[in-house]
Amino acid sequence: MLLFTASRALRAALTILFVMTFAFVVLRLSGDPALLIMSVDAPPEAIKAFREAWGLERPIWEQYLSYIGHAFTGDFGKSMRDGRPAIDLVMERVPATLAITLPALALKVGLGIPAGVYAALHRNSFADRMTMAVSVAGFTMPSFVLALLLVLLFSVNLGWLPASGADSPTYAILPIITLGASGAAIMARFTRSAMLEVLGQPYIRAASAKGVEWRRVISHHALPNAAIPTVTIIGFMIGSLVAGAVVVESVFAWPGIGRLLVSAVANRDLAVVQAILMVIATWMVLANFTVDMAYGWLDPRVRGTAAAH
Amino acid sequence: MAVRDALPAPLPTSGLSVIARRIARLPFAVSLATLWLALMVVVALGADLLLPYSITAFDLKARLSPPLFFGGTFAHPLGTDELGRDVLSRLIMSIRMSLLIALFGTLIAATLGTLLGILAAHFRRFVETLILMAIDFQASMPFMIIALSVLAFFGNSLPLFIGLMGFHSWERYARITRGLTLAANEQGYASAVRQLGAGPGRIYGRHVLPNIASTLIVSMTLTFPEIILLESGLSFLGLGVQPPLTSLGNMVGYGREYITRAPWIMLAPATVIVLTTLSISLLGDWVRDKLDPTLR
Amino acid sequence: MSMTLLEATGLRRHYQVRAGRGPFGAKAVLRAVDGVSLSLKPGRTLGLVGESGCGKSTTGKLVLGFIPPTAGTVRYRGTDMPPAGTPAWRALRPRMQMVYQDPLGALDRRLPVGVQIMEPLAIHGAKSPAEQRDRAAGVMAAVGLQMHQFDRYPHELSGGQRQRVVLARALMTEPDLLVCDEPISALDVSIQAQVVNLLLDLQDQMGIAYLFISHDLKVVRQVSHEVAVMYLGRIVEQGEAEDLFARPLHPYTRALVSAIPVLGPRRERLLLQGDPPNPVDVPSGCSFHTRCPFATAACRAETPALRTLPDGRQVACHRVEEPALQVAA
Amino acid sequence: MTAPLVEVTGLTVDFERDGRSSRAVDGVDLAIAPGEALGIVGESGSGKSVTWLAALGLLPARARVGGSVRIDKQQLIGAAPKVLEGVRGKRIAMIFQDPSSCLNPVHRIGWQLVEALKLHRGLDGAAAEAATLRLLDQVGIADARRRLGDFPHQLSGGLNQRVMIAMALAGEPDLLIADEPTTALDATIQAQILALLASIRRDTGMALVLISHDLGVVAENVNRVAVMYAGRLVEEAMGQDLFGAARHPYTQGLLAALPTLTGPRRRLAAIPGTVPEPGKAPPGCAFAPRCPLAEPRCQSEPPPVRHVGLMHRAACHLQIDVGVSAWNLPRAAE
Repeated sequence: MLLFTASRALRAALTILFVMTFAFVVLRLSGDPALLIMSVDAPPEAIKAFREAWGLERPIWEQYLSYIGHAFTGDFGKSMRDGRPAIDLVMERVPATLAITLPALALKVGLGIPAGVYAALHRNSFADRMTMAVSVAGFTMPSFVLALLLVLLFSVNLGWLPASGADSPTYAILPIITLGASGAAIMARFTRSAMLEVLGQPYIRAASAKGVEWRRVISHHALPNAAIPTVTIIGFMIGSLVAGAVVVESVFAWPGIGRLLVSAVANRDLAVVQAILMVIATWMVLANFTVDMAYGWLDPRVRGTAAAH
Repeated sequence: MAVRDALPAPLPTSGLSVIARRIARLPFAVSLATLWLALMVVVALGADLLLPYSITAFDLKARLSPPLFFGGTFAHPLGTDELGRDVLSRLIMSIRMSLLIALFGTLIAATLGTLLGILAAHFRRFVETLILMAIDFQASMPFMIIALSVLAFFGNSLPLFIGLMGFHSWERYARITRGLTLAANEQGYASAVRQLGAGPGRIYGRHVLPNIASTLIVSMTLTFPEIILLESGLSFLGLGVQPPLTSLGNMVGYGREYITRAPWIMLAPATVIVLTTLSISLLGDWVRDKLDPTLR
Repeated sequence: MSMTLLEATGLRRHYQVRAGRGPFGAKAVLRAVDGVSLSLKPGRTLGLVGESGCGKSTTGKLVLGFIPPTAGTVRYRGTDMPPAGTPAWRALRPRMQMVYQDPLGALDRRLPVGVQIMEPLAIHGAKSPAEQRDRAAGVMAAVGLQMHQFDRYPHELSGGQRQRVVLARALMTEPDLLVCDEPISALDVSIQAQVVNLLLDLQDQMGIAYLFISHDLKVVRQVSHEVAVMYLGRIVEQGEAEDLFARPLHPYTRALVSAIPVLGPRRERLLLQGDPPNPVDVPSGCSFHTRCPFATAACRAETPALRTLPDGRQVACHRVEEPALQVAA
Repeated sequence: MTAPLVEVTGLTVDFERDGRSSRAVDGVDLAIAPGEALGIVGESGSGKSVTWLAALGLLPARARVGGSVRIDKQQLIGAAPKVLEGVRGKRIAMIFQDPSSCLNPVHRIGWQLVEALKLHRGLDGAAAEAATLRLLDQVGIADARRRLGDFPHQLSGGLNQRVMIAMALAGEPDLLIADEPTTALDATIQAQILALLASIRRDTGMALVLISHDLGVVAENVNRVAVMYAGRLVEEAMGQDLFGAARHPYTQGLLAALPTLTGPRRRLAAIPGTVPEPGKAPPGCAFAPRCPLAEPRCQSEPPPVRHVGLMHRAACHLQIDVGVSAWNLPRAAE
């Protein structure tokens, strides 16, 4: 178990290093970082100072090491818009993003898993077909379209909920529903197929043959096995919470990381983009790490015990 | 030694009757999806012929005119926008643009991924480790974020944007191709042909690729709508296709400003996006069921 | 003619495996094949039997030069086997072919079987398409396929017919050697005899040598001139087929033979305890000592070599000549 | 013959797919006496496993089952789930071909055994653990206490099959159905498992149905043998009668096609043709297309099951005499 944990932790660290290297390489490929980050009309002495600070005159591998060093201390430079450290700008947006993505995650899991399990157990029934139809619709509907339809219905026509901003908790309702609905659809579809796969396994029939009643076969034999692949998709959803919020935050003018990223990309505020990239990568890696741990807990086969052949 | 085998009845040879029977057996939803996609392809191919107006032609007298049946006229069946540009014309050009990007994106992803997958399976060892690491990296970061950072660093241009879309989900093809090729190399038909003395060209070109093609095509029915969604999402945010060019996401993003006064500007392209991705998904699911009966 | 067709000497094939998972897992060596020597004369059949994981299939692939040996040599008609994939290796393929356990897997399901039967000639490009087709027709008749099956796809044929297709493909270049890896295990009982008879007929007509790999002792006895028994990567006993099964000497062979259920009167059974050891962790000394009812301290310490007894039988057992062992049998 | 423990009459199973149905089991009659060992022999698609899955209601919903299966007057076909759950494991236990995939991969061996004990004997806690250890001991698993904490993937196929057998014994069933219990195992392990089954039967007096494609396995382990082909019972007799004096051309063909381990080698008599696909059996005798003696009526009329000797039944239009093989007659020479 210790080895398993250690190997996963190493993999997590490697991924983060990979992302940093990605950012480094892409930045170098795209031109003079000083000019890109400082913007062309920055005063020459500021550019010179920047070059010295980042060691742009030094050999490339030294630059790389220094870049990694800076990145580890959270120093990605200053935002070119208001001159504040990029990482601060990003961190202060985190709570807002979590405020909509965490409830949305609860919605995805709380709605998607029961729907998927129910559909699998009542395969080819009306309820199953409806669940799958809704799930296909949820999968193929882009979030901005869903968001705008919700705005059209609840804000423009009915006037029940505010369309954009973040002045009170009611502003969070539409973003949460938008994020949760499509995720729940994917979750339901995935859970259903995981469950169907498990129900076709020989050990399910063997459990029935043993005399275990059907409800218990489902709860004690099928569900624990179906949970294993389902955890992967939950982990991926946790990991991509921020990514999923990019569009939705923009539609609803919600002041989270996603909206910050969009404006940073539009303005080519590279320091902020890099900081966000690292924050998201770290988050993603932590999520994957947690999933791997959950996997080890749920599935004895990956625990890495020396197996008899 | 005489072997008396029960001979199965010969299959009907008339291609036309086979096709006719296949169509008759299509589920209703799949037929509708096929019709819609056919329409989209016709629109994309014949956009120049179908276009009623230039997409930049202003008709300032008819600004924000509603669609037909909602008080509009035949002059602008889907209404006009704030500047009096014909929504139908813009929609036709957007369909062409979005389908074009999705098509090239899918082809790039499939080609790149398949090639890398075969390389990994053929050379094993170092090459394989490297490709697997790249697959892991790609799969561990949401592509939306990768795409946004690349756009931030490099700025935007249409060829770059299409190339970027091609990087979406290449790892899916690499993974599938590597897995299937390895299986075929381990104990399957590819190993048998290799034992006959065939070189790599024959093994991969004549045997492996035709065998995995159906799986790859099914994967393309997943990638295609995903790229449409990704492209339209980025364009919606103003980070994808740039004016004066227009795409479906672009139109929705623009129409969003007029959601209270002229919702049709946004609803027309939104409907096209949803119907198209839905149709491809339905068709893809159906094809997958047909190709692999064990999935049912 | 007693010239040796195929001679393998001291073949070893080791794999690096991880005992644990992840990059920190301890490395271990899996000895799939660990010092196998065998030789085969033209037109003869050597049967290779053993339980799963004993290395018999790996031996088959080594003999064909399909995978490189960790140590040891394979000589075909007196010359060394070239490395797999090289032009010299490919040029040798028409001489030696393989028949697989799963004929459906060994055939390309997207090509008509006729095209696949002709493929060896297409690869080694000697004949015109018309000549290829003529040759295919001849070979198909020889294996009991009819010409109307030429344009069929593998999935349209039955298991037995598919195995005939695989055989036909292998015979196109008139090879001297066929390695048959469990060729009938996947077939229904009533079909197995068809294929066994066909293999015997083909050998009579064409003088092909077979390396016949199977876990089914009865079938191996039926087709083989000589039989080698493998356990954990080594040959533990080898001898003339009928004699070996009538009078097995090595304790493992005796247990294996006695474990086979037969229709006739029940025989005394030598029941082994436990499972075969993990090939990653082969016991010291005689690798069979952990399950051998006759093992002594010497067996645990020293690996017995494969010795030839006066009657020609080869056995790798320290105690095989002791009267005590004979009595216990 | 004593009153049967289990009686199967006119059992039929049809699988529906895409609106078409194909018959997998076609009117099987069988009876098993208490404590008896019955072997069922057949090739793939003969319906030998489906028969017993149908009896216990373990087939998927798209299977339609007809006829009757009774255990001590209790009808199982169409019975309520509660009734079936009371029979499964308690009266009739079943073990399968691939033991490693029949044990739940996420639960420990001990947990799975305790589940069965709790279900059938109401045992809990320390009593359950003690009973578990006894069961593992009974099936010859050394070091039982340590094995309780193992997961199925940590055990070999042979050990897993022993665990499956222990689990089947938890309910002290009257009948154990062993569906190809050793097919996935090596020869020496197969011998161990078969010896174990024999000793358990000696100790408990439990009846056994041994399903196998291997005539040798069946010959050595049961009293009575039934041969199935394409969903129908073609011959049934005491072991020595069946292997010594088979009366159905199919059984005779199977025996003649089998190589031996002793005696002189002879050319095998091969049955021509192939096994019909499920649902594609011909209207008459399913074996007619491959039978050397087939007559016109064999192609059109299904043969009745007739008594041809003491406790010996065969389904053949031609009443072949004792000692005559369909495969040695001049007509069979091709």
